[in-house]
Amino acid sequence: MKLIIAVIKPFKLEEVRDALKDIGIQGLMVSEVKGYGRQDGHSEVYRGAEYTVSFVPKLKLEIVVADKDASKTVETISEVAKTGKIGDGKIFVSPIESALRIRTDEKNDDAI
Amino acid sequence: MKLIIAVIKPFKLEEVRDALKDIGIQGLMVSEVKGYGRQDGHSEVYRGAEYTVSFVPKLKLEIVVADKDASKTVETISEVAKTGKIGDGKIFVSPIESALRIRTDEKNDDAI
Amino acid sequence: MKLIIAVIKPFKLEEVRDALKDIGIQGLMVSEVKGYGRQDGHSEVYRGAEYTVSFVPKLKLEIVVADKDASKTVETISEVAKTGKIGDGKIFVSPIESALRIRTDEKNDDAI
Amino acid sequence: MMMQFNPMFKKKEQRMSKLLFLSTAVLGLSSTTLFADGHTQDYSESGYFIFNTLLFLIGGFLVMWMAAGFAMLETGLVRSKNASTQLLKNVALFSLASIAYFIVGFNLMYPGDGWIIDGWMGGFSLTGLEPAGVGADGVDLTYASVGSDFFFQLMFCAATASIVSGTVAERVKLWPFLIFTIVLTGIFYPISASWQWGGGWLSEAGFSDFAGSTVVHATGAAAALAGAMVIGARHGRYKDDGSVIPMPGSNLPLATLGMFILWLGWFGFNGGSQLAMGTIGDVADVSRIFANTNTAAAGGAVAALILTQIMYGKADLTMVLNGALAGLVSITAEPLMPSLGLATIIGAIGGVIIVFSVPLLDRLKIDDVVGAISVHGIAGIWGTLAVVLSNSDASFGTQLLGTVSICVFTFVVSYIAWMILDMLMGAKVSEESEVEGLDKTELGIEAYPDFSK
Amino acid sequence: MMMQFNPMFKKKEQRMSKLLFLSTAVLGLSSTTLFADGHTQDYSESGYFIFNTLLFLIGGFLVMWMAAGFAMLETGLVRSKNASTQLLKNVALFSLASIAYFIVGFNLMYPGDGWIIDGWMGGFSLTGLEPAGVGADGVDLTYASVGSDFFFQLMFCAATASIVSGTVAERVKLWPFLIFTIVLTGIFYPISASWQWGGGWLSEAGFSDFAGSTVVHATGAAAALAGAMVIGARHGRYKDDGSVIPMPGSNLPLATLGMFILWLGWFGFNGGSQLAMGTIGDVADVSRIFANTNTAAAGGAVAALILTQIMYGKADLTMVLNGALAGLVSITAEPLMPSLGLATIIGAIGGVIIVFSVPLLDRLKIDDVVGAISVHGIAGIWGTLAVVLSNSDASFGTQLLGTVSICVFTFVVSYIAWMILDMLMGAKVSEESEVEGLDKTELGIEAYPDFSK
Amino acid sequence: MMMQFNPMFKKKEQRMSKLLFLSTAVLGLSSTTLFADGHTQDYSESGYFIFNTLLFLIGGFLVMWMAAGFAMLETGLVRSKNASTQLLKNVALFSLASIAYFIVGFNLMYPGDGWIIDGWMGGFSLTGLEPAGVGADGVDLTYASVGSDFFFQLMFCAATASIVSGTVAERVKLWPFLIFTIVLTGIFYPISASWQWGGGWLSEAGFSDFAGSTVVHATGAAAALAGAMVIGARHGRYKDDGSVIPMPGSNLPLATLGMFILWLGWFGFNGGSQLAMGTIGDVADVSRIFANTNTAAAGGAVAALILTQIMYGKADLTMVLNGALAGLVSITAEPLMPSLGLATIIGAIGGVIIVFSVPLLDRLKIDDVVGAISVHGIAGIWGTLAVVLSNSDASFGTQLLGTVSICVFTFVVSYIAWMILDMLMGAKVSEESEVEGLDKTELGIEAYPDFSK
Ligand SMILES: Nc1ncnc2c1ncn2[C@@H]1O[C@H](COP(=O)(O)OP(=O)(O)O)[C@@H](O)[C@H]1O
Ligand SMILES: Nc1ncnc2c1ncn2[C@@H]1O[C@H](COP(=O)(O)OP(=O)(O)O)[C@@H](O)[C@H]1O
Ligand SMILES: Nc1ncnc2c1ncn2[C@@H]1O[C@H](COP(=O)(O)OP(=O)(O)O)[C@@H](O)[C@H]1O
Repeated sequence: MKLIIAVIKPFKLEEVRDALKDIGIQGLMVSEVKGYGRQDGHSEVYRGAEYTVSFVPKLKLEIVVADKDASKTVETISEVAKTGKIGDGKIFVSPIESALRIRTDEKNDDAI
Repeated sequence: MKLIIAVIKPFKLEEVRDALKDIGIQGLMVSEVKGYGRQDGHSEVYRGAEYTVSFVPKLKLEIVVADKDASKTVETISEVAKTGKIGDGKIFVSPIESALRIRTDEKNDDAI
Repeated sequence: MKLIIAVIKPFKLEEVRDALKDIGIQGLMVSEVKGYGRQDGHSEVYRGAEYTVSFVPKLKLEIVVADKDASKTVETISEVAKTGKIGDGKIFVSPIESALRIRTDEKNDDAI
Repeated sequence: MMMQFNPMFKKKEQRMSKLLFLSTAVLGLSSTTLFADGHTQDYSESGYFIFNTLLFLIGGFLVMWMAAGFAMLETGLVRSKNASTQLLKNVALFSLASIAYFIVGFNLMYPGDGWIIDGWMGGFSLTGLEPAGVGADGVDLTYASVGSDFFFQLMFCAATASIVSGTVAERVKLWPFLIFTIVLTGIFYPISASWQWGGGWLSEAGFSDFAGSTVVHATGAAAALAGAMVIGARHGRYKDDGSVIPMPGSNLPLATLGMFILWLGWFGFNGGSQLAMGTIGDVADVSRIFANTNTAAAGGAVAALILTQIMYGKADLTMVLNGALAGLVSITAEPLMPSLGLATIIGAIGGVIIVFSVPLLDRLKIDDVVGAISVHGIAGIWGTLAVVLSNSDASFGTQLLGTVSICVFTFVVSYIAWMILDMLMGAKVSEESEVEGLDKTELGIEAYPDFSK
Repeated sequence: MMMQFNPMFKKKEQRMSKLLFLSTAVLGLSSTTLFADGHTQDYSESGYFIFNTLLFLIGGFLVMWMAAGFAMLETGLVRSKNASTQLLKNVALFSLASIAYFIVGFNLMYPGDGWIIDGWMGGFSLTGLEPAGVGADGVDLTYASVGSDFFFQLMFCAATASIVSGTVAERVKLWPFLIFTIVLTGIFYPISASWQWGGGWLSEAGFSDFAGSTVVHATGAAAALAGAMVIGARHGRYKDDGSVIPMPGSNLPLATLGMFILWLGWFGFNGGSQLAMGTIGDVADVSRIFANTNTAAAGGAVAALILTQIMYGKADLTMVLNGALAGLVSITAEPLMPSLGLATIIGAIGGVIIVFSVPLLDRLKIDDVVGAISVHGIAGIWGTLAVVLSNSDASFGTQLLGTVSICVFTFVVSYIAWMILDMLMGAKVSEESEVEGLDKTELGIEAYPDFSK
Repeated sequence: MMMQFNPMFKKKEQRMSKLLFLSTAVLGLSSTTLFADGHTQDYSESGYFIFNTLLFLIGGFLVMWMAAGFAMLETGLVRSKNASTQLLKNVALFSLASIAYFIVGFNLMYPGDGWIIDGWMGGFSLTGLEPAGVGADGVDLTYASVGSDFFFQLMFCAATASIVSGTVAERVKLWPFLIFTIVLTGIFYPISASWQWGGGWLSEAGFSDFAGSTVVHATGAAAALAGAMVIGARHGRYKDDGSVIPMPGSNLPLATLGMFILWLGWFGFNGGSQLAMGTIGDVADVSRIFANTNTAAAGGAVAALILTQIMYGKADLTMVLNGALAGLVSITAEPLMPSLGLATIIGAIGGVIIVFSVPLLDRLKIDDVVGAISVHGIAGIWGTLAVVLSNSDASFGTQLLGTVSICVFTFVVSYIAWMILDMLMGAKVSEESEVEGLDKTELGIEAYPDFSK
């Protein structure tokens, strides 16, 4: 199994979710992160003092999928989350050694 | 070492924490996530418009443990977090290559 | 590539960020977590009832780097985030199999 | 270009018809001519009535504002997953109290000659106000307009219900709570209040409760206590090993705002209860009351501040909020007679009381989310007894009789009402609903949907 | 040690110069001597003026407080990413309204003899107040001080603009909105209001709108509707398949606080519109108005509560808030004449109306963020027509004429103004700006920067 | 079924004993008979006293409400990790000020004939009010009841302390701050205020400060400045490279609510400072003051809005809030004499001032969390000098003398007090405590525990 970590622009969430459902991905988790990359904050003035907002809010999706589903998941997210503008985000893939569904004790691919 | 990623129902946190302490797990981190899986949101009416709440709030635990402790950690969480109702969550295990305790520069198993 | 997971004290964020920029790390994400380890909460009185705050707020950094940059990244964080007091946090390293920049479809090391 | 004398036409038509009304009314009674006819208006007759009515209107809107204070205090002290529900309860209880008091409460509380059981229970009738444009012959010149009086008294009734909602928060079901509110504000409170303020047996007995330490506050607390006992504690609040699990309020700025609103409203609560300000003595008394009310609140806050600092090593904000309110409740039975110094001390003792009472109730496993039983009940009884410190007309025995009889009555009827509601519809939400939060299960609407929780 | 008679020196110099003023003023007119010269002051002449002025001052500050109510209500009902902008709009609109009403609005609305087009359009001039220390010969003894009247009327004008900001929230650009506010409060509102309250053609026609269900509320709603139509809905609000995507308010405690503030302020709004309290009849009428205003709000809240519970299975807090406000708007055209029972029913019908009107507007793809068009517009028209239920001087035809003519006028001129603003500077922010939130793109400041969103 | 004349029994016993009081009091002094004996009450004697007292009561509760305004403003402008502490400080400072002013402040400030050093320092004694049920022979008929005056003046004293808490937020230790509050409100403020309002040397010199631009606001700012200098800036606020690190306020809706509360309260602050409303001239003056106060706030807000938009490209909400408050402070020294136009301009200049003053203080590394030194100090001095624009009795030299002498005095004694506190107990929390947040280290209670931060 693979853990797919995708960082996306927050307003793309609903679209990505719908697209993943369409290709049969049946679970994921989302959390709020702040990040930087090429898109590197912006400067604001607050009460006369200039400052840089160093981090841009993003959403991080974490999705565990069976090995066979990994590439199509990555592709789907990539397509839907793309705006072509800086800050679209990244997708990383890392290995998962085991999975367990707490409710039923199903294991690995069955647990996803 | 292993990274154990457990998604659980929020109200189970204290119980899981206590159980892990009991089996000697000495550190972890928790973050708030929203997710879906089999448990797939529910519909509400807001000001006369029906809509679906797509994500369910969960807690994600991340615990790095020595290889030998991995399975008992998974088992303990699984036991304590189980309610038998949909949405109990999942536990994933992935490999960790190295660990470092910032304060003391201890490494790997000593750092956990 | 490696995923570096660093748990640090919240007020160290800006310093760590600056140090990482200095060594050429061009992207990362931060999220808020609560955790415990050696530093194990503290007890408070609320309306006459004593209780234990079980979790300490921390920040989690997640940074994907090329294999060659992994160790210097770990070292840099470790140096800058160290206060020598309990609760300084930990750094874990895990493998990443692939990376993709959504905007450009660049892959792996180019995507970081 | 500058306009000096702007002839005002606003709402001319109403103005005109009013003048006609007045001419008739006034001409029949007074030898002075109306301003419209010769620029004079005699106040020797109407002034007292006007001033008193104005006092009720100002006092009334200040006490109405306390509804917002209770709403904010309580919502700030519940966990965010129950915040929307707490808001809804507060809006709904105030609205239902307004209607119940108009339909039955007011006349039940002030029966005049219409007692069903003399001195014990008044009669049932809708509230009627004076007709629009009433004249001197249509009003009681020694008092104030019925409309203003009703408005003012209504707010006291609603406050009683607000007290309950804080105690039983985070677990009571919406509709049983609202039905209890209707019964409390339409029946229970008016009956016990009639004993004193309606001229009933307690007032005959010489009981003294200026603005309602017992009649309003301890009454609300007794109803709340009954509710807390019937419904039980929040899930997970008391562990088997006897330890108490704190469930910290989610929004302390809101709770503090609520406290300040209540503090402000209390000037209307106590000051308006002078019932008159049309003479030098009355208006000076109202001033005394304002000053004493303020200093008692200050005393309560400072006492709780110092005490929690000493006892726990850290000052406890929520206790300080409760302390200020306890100071206010304590002075409410007699805000007029004490000197500033005595008022400060009476309030401070109120503040001390709650610092001990709040954990005591917890030890008894009576789960009072916002501390209302301590603040309004224990401090309310203290305040009622403390009347004897400054008011030589009051006797300890009668004060005790009054507060005990009203508290017991309210507790018993409330207990029965809660029991019936619990049997009929279940008064408490399910454990799962508690864990998920009432906002999700009862209302389906989060209070702060944009913030993660 | 205790000080009984504290000779007060505070601001002695002002006090002294004032006494001189007064002596001159009073001595010229009255045979009673001033207190400083012999301890009496004759109120047969000045009392009416003083009481009325006091009513305006109290009423005025209560209505001013409604500006905070609108700000909190609206900020609580927008998403947190637009909250700072909503706050800024509310502070700015109130400030700009204050200035615009002083520079043109007030005299345009109350032209006295200075109409440009008789009964239809007043003249343009700065507002001037009576000089400091004015005497009896410098004021209209049958009314109240110009300063107090201006202060009171200004608040109504500002309320009109507040209504608009709620509807067009989360997407209108800051400056076009503020420019619209200036035009609305300086020109549009004063003109249509002059038709009725300035003694213009509508008041001649016999239209009756006591405190402004139409003159203020429906006017604001008409301007808001025009804005909503020109600017369009929020991005993503209406899906192509006809479904409506809710965008829940981010802070319901704040919204509820706003509602309570408005409820409180409404006593000033309606009560102050009696325009007098210096006689028994007037002050008793103000009391009736307070009582009726309160019960109508209660009726509206309870109606929305019960209806949403029945229709959706769960009570809807935001609808209950809207319901209470709709009750208030509904009673505003005639808060004096109805009995408490009728007032409750009028308010309740207002509450029922908005439960149907809010989703109806959504079906028409008119995106009204806080429900202002329903609350102030539909319920405002209802309230205006409901005058005939209790006021025998009012005819249905004239009421209809009045509300239609004012709404149509305001809608048309507002629509034109919004169109011009849209052409000149674009009234709506970009889609990206909407998605990121106006706080980031328009202001560069987050409302809750410490909380993750 | 409808009840027309409801004989009221509420609190009958108090009512009755009061009537006895009154009969004695009134009969001894006046030839008119009491209403109870023949339905008339003579107001030629008591009316002035009643109206003035009422002004103080209304003004007083409005200014009391400002305590909530300061609490909300400051809590909204600190980071959430310090919010509970800021709340506690505000509740505690108001409470302590209430007690300190009663024990020493009031009589120290208004010594009457009891100066220790004539015109410079009054005496020490507890405040005593008139006895309950006082009659005409027990009061100063040309003024108002002592209770109402004390109540009103107390609120000004508390406001002074509130100003300080905003500046030194997020780093001052709780107890040193509270001890400073006691000294400031019990001693420092009463002394300097006595110079002017107590009839001391400044008032003799012809200084004019109607409601306290200097006596209250600049005084608070001077004490705050001293505190900021002794305690130093927040950790990390000023970088070595000269750059300023913003620490954005955590809850701007709360801050905006605070601003609105202050705006509302200011009508009491300035309007009540007329000290009388029992004559046509007085009540018309109060009206002028209300109108001018409102328009000055509007001017300040609009000026800051336009200026920040131009200077930074984006309007700055927190500056607009400060701007409105600066407008209010600026008009406070003379809210009566200016025309509406001049008042708007005076307020607008106040708004302009703070836009420059806030970053200037930062350049001087004076860390003022909420901008209080600029708003209350710089704008306060501006307002004091601006008196000469409309009040021909005031001279620039005397105005300068007054504001400089009070500011210097307050600054010096405050600096000494802060130094002593710092030496004795350390005035500033540790760096670690700052980083973790005072809520955790000083109080052990989070303001928003449910939201992640
Ligand atoms: N090396 C990295 N490790 C972890 N997260 C990263 C890394 N680089 C970028 N990110 C995340 O991806 C987001 C988008 O990356 P960015 O470089 O700004 O955009 P783009 O991919 O369009 O060049 C960042 O805000 C950050 O949250
Ligand atoms: N494939 C997945 N990858 C990541 N997280 C998942 C995945 N499937 C489920 N989850 C997380 O686990 C939670 C519970 O899963 P769900 O399927 O609803 O319950 P159950 O395990 O009882 O069937 C989800 O809300 C989601 O946060
Ligand atoms: N085994 C672990 N797995 C995951 N996170 C951990 C683990 N141990 C510690 N942490 C995280 O690191 C933080 C600091 O660890 P702690 O042991 O308290 O400090 P120190 O490293 O100074 O001994 C904890 O609060 C927790 O968030």
